[in-house]
Amino acid sequence: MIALFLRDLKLSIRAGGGALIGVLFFMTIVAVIPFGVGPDLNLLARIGPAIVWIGALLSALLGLDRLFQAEREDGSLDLLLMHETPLVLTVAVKCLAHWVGTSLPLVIASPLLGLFMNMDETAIAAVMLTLIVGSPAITFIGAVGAAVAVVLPRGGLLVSILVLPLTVPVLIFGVSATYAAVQEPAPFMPPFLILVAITLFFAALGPAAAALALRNSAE
Amino acid sequence: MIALFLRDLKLSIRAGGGALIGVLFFMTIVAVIPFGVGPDLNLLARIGPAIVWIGALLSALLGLDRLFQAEREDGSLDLLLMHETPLVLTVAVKCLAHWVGTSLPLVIASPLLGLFMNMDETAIAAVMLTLIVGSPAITFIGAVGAAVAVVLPRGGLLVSILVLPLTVPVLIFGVSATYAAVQEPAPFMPPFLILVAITLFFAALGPAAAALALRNSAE
Amino acid sequence: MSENSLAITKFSDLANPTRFLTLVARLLPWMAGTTVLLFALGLYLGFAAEGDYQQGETVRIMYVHVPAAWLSMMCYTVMAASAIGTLVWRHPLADVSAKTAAPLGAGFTLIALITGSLWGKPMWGTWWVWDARLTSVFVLFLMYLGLIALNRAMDDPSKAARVSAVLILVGFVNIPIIKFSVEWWNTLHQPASVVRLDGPTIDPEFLRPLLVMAVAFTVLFFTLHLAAMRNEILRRRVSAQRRLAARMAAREA
Amino acid sequence: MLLTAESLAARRGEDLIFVNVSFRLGRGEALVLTGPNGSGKSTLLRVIAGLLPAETGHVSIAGEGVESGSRPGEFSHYLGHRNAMKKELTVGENLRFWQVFLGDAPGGSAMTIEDAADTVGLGGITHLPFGYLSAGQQRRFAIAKLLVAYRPIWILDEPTAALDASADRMFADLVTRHLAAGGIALAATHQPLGLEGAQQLRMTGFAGVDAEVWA
Amino acid sequence: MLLTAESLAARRGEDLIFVNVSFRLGRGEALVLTGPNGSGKSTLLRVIAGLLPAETGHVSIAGEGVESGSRPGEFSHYLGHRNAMKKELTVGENLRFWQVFLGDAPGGSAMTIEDAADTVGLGGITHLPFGYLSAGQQRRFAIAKLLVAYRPIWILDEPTAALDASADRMFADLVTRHLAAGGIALAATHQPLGLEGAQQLRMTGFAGVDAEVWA
Amino acid sequence: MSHAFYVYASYVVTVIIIGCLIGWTWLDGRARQQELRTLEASGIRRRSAKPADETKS
Ligand code: HEM
Ligand SMILES: Nc1ncnc2c1ncn2[C@@H]1O[C@H](COP(=O)(O)OP(=O)(O)OP(=O)(O)O)[C@@H](O)[C@H]1O
Ligand SMILES: Nc1ncnc2c1ncn2[C@@H]1O[C@H](COP(=O)(O)OP(=O)(O)OP(=O)(O)O)[C@@H](O)[C@H]1O
Ligand SMILES: [Mg+2]
Ligand SMILES: [Mg+2]
Repeated sequence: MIALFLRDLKLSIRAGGGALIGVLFFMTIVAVIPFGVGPDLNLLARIGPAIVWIGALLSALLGLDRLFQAEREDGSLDLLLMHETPLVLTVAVKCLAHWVGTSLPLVIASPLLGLFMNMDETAIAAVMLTLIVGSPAITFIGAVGAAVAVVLPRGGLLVSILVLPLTVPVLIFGVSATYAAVQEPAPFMPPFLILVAITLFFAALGPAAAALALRNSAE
Repeated sequence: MIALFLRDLKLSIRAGGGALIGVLFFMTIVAVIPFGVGPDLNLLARIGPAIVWIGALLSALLGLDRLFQAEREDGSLDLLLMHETPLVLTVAVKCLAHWVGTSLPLVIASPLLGLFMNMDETAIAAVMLTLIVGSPAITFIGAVGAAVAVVLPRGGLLVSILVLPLTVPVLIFGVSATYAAVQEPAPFMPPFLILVAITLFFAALGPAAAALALRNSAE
Repeated sequence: MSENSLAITKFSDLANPTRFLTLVARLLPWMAGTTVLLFALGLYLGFAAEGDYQQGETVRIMYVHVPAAWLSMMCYTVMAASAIGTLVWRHPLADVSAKTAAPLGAGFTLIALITGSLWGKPMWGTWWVWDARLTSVFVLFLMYLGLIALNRAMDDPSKAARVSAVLILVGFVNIPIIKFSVEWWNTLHQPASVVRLDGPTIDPEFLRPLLVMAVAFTVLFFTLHLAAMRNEILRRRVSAQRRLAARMAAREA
Repeated sequence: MLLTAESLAARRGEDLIFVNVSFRLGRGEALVLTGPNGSGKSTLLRVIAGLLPAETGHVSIAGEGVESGSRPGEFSHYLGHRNAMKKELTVGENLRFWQVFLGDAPGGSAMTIEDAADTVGLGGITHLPFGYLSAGQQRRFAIAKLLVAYRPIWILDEPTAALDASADRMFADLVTRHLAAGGIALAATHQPLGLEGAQQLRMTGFAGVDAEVWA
Repeated sequence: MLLTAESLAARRGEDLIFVNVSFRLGRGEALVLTGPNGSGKSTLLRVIAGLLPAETGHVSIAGEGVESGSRPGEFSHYLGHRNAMKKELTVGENLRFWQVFLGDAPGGSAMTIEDAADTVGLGGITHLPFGYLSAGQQRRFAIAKLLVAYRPIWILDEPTAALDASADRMFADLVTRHLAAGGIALAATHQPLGLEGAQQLRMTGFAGVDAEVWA
Repeated sequence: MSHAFYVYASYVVTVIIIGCLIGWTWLDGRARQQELRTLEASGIRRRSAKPADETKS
């Protein structure tokens, strides 16, 4: 399993450039939004957490749809399916490697973007914390889409469409926990705990559903 | 050439379901945003153009990197390279097909999204106009990256570094032309003309550079 | 040879579309009749009743809006149940049921969305707000369309059914979000007043036509669903026979 | 070790590709599948590997070290049309990954990566990226993959495609040694593999349209 | 039609794979490349097709209807290890695309798609998606691609991989007919193709490190 | 605009959408039955009505 993790990580660093694409895309988004909002720094600070979260969500989508498709094209998927470790575990490990390869860099880059967006320290810390807790959920949900994409000749957009609606709860609670940390009356813990719960829920459901889809995609 | 155009179009439609998919994808992104930034209609109207442009960028990026790689993997690229039509033309046609298959539906759907984002008529018209003029530039830039990706078996990093920064000007002038159309003092024409110039520039440079990269990708 | 037909006989005992078709042929006219009667009754009750003092005439939108909204969720539930049938029992009729419910669900969701907007304009002063209930219904609509697109993108029907079943089940998380969004978030939208634990809080004058319309919509849904399932079965039968014919021709040649 | 298939049938799309295929393979026995293109050789191998569901019938495995009810796939190597190696990684990285990931099945032990590369006749080039090799060299390393993790059952789909004559002999040797050590091999092929005493199964293809459900 | 190669050399990475390869092929002549895995057969074919730059030497083509200075690639079909067909499209769509895109070279005319499919023995299944075919069926349709657009030169890299015995014969027939009609064929192969009177070229591989520049 | 407008608009929309659903289902059903009839007329019969041997190679 560790071997699989390391291989996937190596591949994403060497070939896909997952990390850098994500961060650059993220930066592009953050660079463009101020044009819409105008030079109003306060407003920027206010929508900052939301923008960072949305950016993280969208850039996680970029390489996710080929998580299993690349494996199928070179025949590796067959061997992964035949192996005795439960498929759920294999999928979970692949998700983890993908997360480390693409989402973690985003989390690490987020303080920088927070600065760009004129957010204060609490907000930055809160965004980082919620991202680190919430972004795995996005990967796990995306894995289901990626598994479905294996049967589709070309995944791409269709997968994103199927996946995005499911990520809405993650986004809602991630953003609202961040705002709760900044704005006084609202308590931080309830939405944050819900976020944790969502991540745990999808950590269980996502790989299981993806494994189910992969098993049924036999051809 | 028309055959190539039709084939590529058919492929992009067959795989995901076609124009509908682009629209759906876009709607999904737009539907996700309010969950992040909150239901403030004024704010939405203000960031609307930026969001629509980012959506266009994202959808162009999803799938563009495999423009030539898919051709190489099944061996079609060899035959395209051997054919007597100038390679630049072949590349341009493939770009066009990609644009028609993925970006055009977005352009067509953008008024609908403008309505969702509570934008007014001028803004909607301006977004549509800038998108139709500017989005081909993204495709052409992406084509260079896609061609480079074919050359380097492990060249993903380079592609992202190359492509995303180049798209930033397109995005910035596209968005600022839209805002100029809405907000009174700023004139619409200057940024719009720059956008046109950028697109023309990349329409010439992109296919040529991509063809050059492909010729040197021989292996 | 005999093993072949033996195996298949066992299979067809499990799921017998032929028997299903006869059943549908018997049921459909009755259900269609019931639908028409219920709609007549519901519309009569609805338009005979007084207008709401607060909402004025527009309360009549409720008689289509609320049943359609309920059905949009119920249809998804039907699909989720069929998805379980597909994955657990590999029942071919479950495949057909899930596939044919999606367009119907999309239709009812669209009705809920449009009538909701039409109600929102006079009541809230805007066609659309991005509050939790409205957006989650919109997301439901997108999911229906996505599932339809997914089904169209694959041409092996049984594989398509199994894969979309997985997605249907995962997407089921959206249903509780729609149902409870008004309670979890402060929204413009009305909280539940009919389907709630402590009994309906709505005026019986409005409740009666509403319930009749709800039943009418439900029967309409099942009528359409059965008919669509029949069509899908026929479609598959046609394609199976075409294939067989093509193979036979190839064999003789 | 005993691999048993009982009245297997499999479907591709709506067509039944074969019905009522049964066989038993014990230690040291091999089964060679032949038949024209599209007759269902690959399909049968994938059903045995557990990669395609059987329409009817089932495959089972028994022997020491095998819990009853195990999937045969867990004790098998599958060498398909595609090589299951990543172009971006070097040959060494690819082989090492599969060695660690697959691990040895009980009852045998595997070669080191260098030995396996030597065995397939390509000793010194494990440092090259897999994508830089010729078709035959790639296939040879895919065969080396069979050697770096022990599996009693080898499921081989046109293993000698793209191999030259000397590699063909090398491969026949490998399979013979695997059988002599008590292994089992199943191979689909269009060229004689040079295995003596192997059972033969000739596939014919298309056993009927599975239309009964809808008819 | 005359295809001439003069003292070709080609490089892969830093290695010179072959040096000083020359040949002339006129109407109706064929060249068969043999040699062990990795000896440079595919490399030579790709150089001739113009897909790899030659290190030294060059390939030229002459004949009626050929402007001087034309690239030989424009008058050639190249059948590589990969089939150049899209899995997502049906066989018919794939073939039609190549037929229209490639067009006929001057001096010959091609078959219709149905005829080509019949010729490779798979008449009735052009409506299936290419990805649904077995390995050999896919290869057969890749061969049918050679028939739907006329090209005087055929460059074939292990054309009979995955083909069954009857398809092998069918293919040998096709090439013979192509040669009889004045075509030229170059093929790299590990199995005898059954072409009579073809020139043979045995590749040996690795002709030295191309260190000249740095030495 | 009068409230009646919104009420009637929503009923009209509902009728249109439901009409489309019903119409599509009905037309689809007729087309399928037609297809089946042509198939049967052209001599292709249900497999269950056939001696099973014919389908085996
Ligand atoms: C596009 C906009 C709208 C959408 C998507 C929408 C959606 C829904 C949904 C999904 C339900 C079912 C809720 C449940 O069973 O708990 C519902 C019920 C209801 N809606 Fe809407 N709605 C919209 C606009 C409106 C407007 C503008 C009004 C009136 C001011 C309204 C009034 C109601 C009422 C009274 C109910 C019944 C609640 C109950 O008794 O349970 N809706 N709507
Ligand atoms: N893309 C590549 N990049 C670098 N080196 C390569 C590449 N492809 C092949 N080579 C090397 O070039 C040499 C010749 O390869 P080539 O593919 O021409 O051999 P071949 O004779 O076709 O062998 P086979 O019979 O296995 O197909 C091999 O040693 C191989 O390692
Ligand atoms: N993915 C698929 N989806 C649908 N049908 C398929 C698929 N793969 C193969 N088939 C069909 O199943 C049949 C058997 O294919 P299979 O690959 O088992 O043949 P094979 O004996 O291995 O042939 P070959 O010698 O060409 O490799 C063929 O008729 C083919 O059209
Ligand atoms: Mg095969
Ligand atoms: Mg070769």
